[in-house]
Amino acid sequence: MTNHDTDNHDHDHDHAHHHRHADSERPGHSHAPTKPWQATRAEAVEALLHELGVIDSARVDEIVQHYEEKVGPKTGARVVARAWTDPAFKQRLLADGLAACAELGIGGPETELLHVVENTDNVHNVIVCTLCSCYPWPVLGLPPAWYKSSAYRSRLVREPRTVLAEMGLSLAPQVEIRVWDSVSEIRYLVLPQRPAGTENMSEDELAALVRRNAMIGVAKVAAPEVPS
Amino acid sequence: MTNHDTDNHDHDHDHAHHHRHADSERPGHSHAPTKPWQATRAEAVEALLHELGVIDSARVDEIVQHYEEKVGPKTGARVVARAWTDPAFKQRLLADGLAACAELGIGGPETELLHVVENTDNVHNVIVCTLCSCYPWPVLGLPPAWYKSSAYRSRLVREPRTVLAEMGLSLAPQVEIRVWDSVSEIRYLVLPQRPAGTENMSEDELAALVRRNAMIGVAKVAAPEVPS
Amino acid sequence: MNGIHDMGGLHGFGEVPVETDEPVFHARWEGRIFAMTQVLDTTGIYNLDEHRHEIELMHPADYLRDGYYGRWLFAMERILDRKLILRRTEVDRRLDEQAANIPKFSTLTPQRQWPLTAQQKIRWGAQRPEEPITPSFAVGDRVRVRNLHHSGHTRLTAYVRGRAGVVSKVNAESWIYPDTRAHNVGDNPQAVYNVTFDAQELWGDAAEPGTKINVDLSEAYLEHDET
Amino acid sequence: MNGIHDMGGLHGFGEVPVETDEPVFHARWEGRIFAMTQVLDTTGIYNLDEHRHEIELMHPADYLRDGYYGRWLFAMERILDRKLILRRTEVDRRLDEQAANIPKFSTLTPQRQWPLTAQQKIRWGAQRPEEPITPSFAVGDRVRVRNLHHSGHTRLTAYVRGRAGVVSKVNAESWIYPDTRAHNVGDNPQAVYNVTFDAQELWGDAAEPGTKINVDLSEAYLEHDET
Repeated sequence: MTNHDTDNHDHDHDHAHHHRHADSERPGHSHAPTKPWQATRAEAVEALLHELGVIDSARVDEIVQHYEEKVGPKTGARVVARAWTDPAFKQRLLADGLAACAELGIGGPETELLHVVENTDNVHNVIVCTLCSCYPWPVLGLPPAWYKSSAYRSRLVREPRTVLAEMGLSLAPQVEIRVWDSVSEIRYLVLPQRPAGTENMSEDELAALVRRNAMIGVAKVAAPEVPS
Repeated sequence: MTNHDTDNHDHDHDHAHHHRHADSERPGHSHAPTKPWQATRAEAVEALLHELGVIDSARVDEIVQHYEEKVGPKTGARVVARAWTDPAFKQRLLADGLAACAELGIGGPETELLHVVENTDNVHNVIVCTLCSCYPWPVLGLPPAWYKSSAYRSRLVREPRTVLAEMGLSLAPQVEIRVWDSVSEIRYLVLPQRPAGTENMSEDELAALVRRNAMIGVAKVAAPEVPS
Repeated sequence: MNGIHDMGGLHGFGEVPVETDEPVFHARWEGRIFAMTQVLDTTGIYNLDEHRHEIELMHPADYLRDGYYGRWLFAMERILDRKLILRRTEVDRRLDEQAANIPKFSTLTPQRQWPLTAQQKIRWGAQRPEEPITPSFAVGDRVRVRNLHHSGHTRLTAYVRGRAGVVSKVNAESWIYPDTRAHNVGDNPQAVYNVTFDAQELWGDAAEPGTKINVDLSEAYLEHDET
Repeated sequence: MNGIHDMGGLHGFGEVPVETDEPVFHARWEGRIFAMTQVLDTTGIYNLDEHRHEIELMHPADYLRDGYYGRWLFAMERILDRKLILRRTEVDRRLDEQAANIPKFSTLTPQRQWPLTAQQKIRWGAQRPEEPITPSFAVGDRVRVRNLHHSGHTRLTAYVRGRAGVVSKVNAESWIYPDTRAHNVGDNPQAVYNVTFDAQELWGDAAEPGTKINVDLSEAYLEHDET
């Protein structure tokens, strides 16, 4: 049963199977590492579209680079750290997430409206998209594989407390869990709680504490380690 | 998209795929006909179970032969022809299908209770099992592949009129369709309408007219061809 | 459980694939798996609902790919392994030895749960006439299907959950409750009803006119309709 | 459509697979497909909902097997073929020629729907602020989700159909209606609401205590709750 559930990337054509063993009985079946068929077809499609002038491969390069290098959870961490340190900004952020992000020069495709949902002592928020894998790209970059997995998409809305515990976040029973299934064009960002012991940290130091999973809602922001 | 939908038998391990073409780019991938992995494993399991005394392969032979040669739609056709020609039997059949079948020496595993549902000018019945593929084995033999297909299981309860029309049975709008989803241990047999022009036929002649699909409810019994 | 096997109402599977002159089995192994399962059904190793649930526990991608008898093979191997009758490792070793053309196969180790004692044997059929029950609903009663979503085996199809229908037949026989028997936690004998649903109740505006859907449902799946 | 993509509430997929030190793309082709899709999104060839629906139209077995960017590749090829921009036969021929080490590839035939005229271009985003609408529901209204089962694209997840909740936010912006835009039969701008459901309402006894599920739903998916 292996890695079906990853359900995200680079599956072999006749990928992992509970009867995989039986392959060894199949004459003429090689296990030599080969280029995945998706790579072969993707290259052909790109070459043809470029030749036709439908796309420009240089532009494709730029976009890949943008998402690999320029945008990612660090962007969201800046937003969170600002909200922690600037109450007026936080108010604007909760009122209109996209406008507040624009103040920091943050914005881009796939996010026409951004709702920022705030964690408190009594309420924990967590984001999912059961239908595809909608995610606030301009703020968090592209989603991790687990966010796109069938397991996360199917389970979070039915048993969020169990899923969060499995992922390492055990919440007290009195904490209400609010799951946001972002199936329309509204995107969500969780504003995590600022951990204790960070009173004297700068905005940049705070931003360095904020990880992707806390902004999706499957983790808390860990308190900084106390130097011993 | 080829033959996914058959969803029933003898699938190749990395079976038909919309990107099948890309296989030709895979070095070392042979298309020589090979024994399916299921056959290899099934043989090993049988051999081991026989060695352990859990099963007796001779008994397995007998059961295969029974379902290949002894039981099938002809059994159900006898029941239908008897009901058409013997009103008292028909009454008993509709009241208690299993007891009436037992009168004809018909019975066996996987059918603990049999409801016979009668087609009329105004009502057409059709059988499905959306959860697995329950079917009255002792009366009709083993189900055809299409009965076990994902397409039939998923669609019949939602759009029976469309499915029946696709399968060649267009029903007038005023005919009520009753779908029986046999998800419990009760099995169903459709008693089709006796076709016109069969008034002088014997029970055996009538039985020869009755085909499996009419007893599932995806066809009517065709009137005998008039000799020209 | 909510699984891919619960297909009623799904789109996306295309036309019903009808084959002409279809054989009973499409390959020898299909007949062997079918018949072996029939024999195993009589041994007391497992019950019908356990077998069905084992199939449901397949990964959805495997379920859709392996075909009808491929699923039976999967369930057979898993049950025999789990019940310590024939271990998966033993099957794998045999296949390895065959592939290597070993002249004599390894001896099977003697420790296994076989043969079963009379006490260990699990009863098969679903009717329990020796435990008479009184049904709570009568023909004509309007019932609503409970919105059950437990993770175990069930015969409560998703497409009728929460929906209202009318009891059209009371099978007053005492039937086992699949949701518990599949996990060997009790037969819980109870009535099974046939409930008739208007297509409109199930499918809304997408319903075909003049169609009714009849589903056999255990008493525990139903409640009196209060609306 | 009722499809495997509509996964909310399904069992059977196991634990959430968490990877450490995960790259943005796991293979070069994933990045190319992602970025090519971003470019194509701006060409006016198709809209967002068409793209999503094309993925939903994959056979469920392929959907589960091909992975996230494999689905995007599938959708890209199908849309380009259907819209006469790049035919599947052209891609196949190129692959054949590559496999055969042909020194010079065949010339692409000139007949195709490219470039698009301004009139042919399809608009992308979902907000239509220039078409102001008045929402029918207000915060606090109790609404019931309609039991819709049409065969086309929808963002109405199956697990909330027929269920009652409370409007927690009114996104009074004028948003396109995905169910019609996906088929290019109209934007039908309307309000989108965030509706809060008690877990118990969705999952019955299987619900986890103290959990609420919030779902964004178009006005056409909702009606006033009459119970």
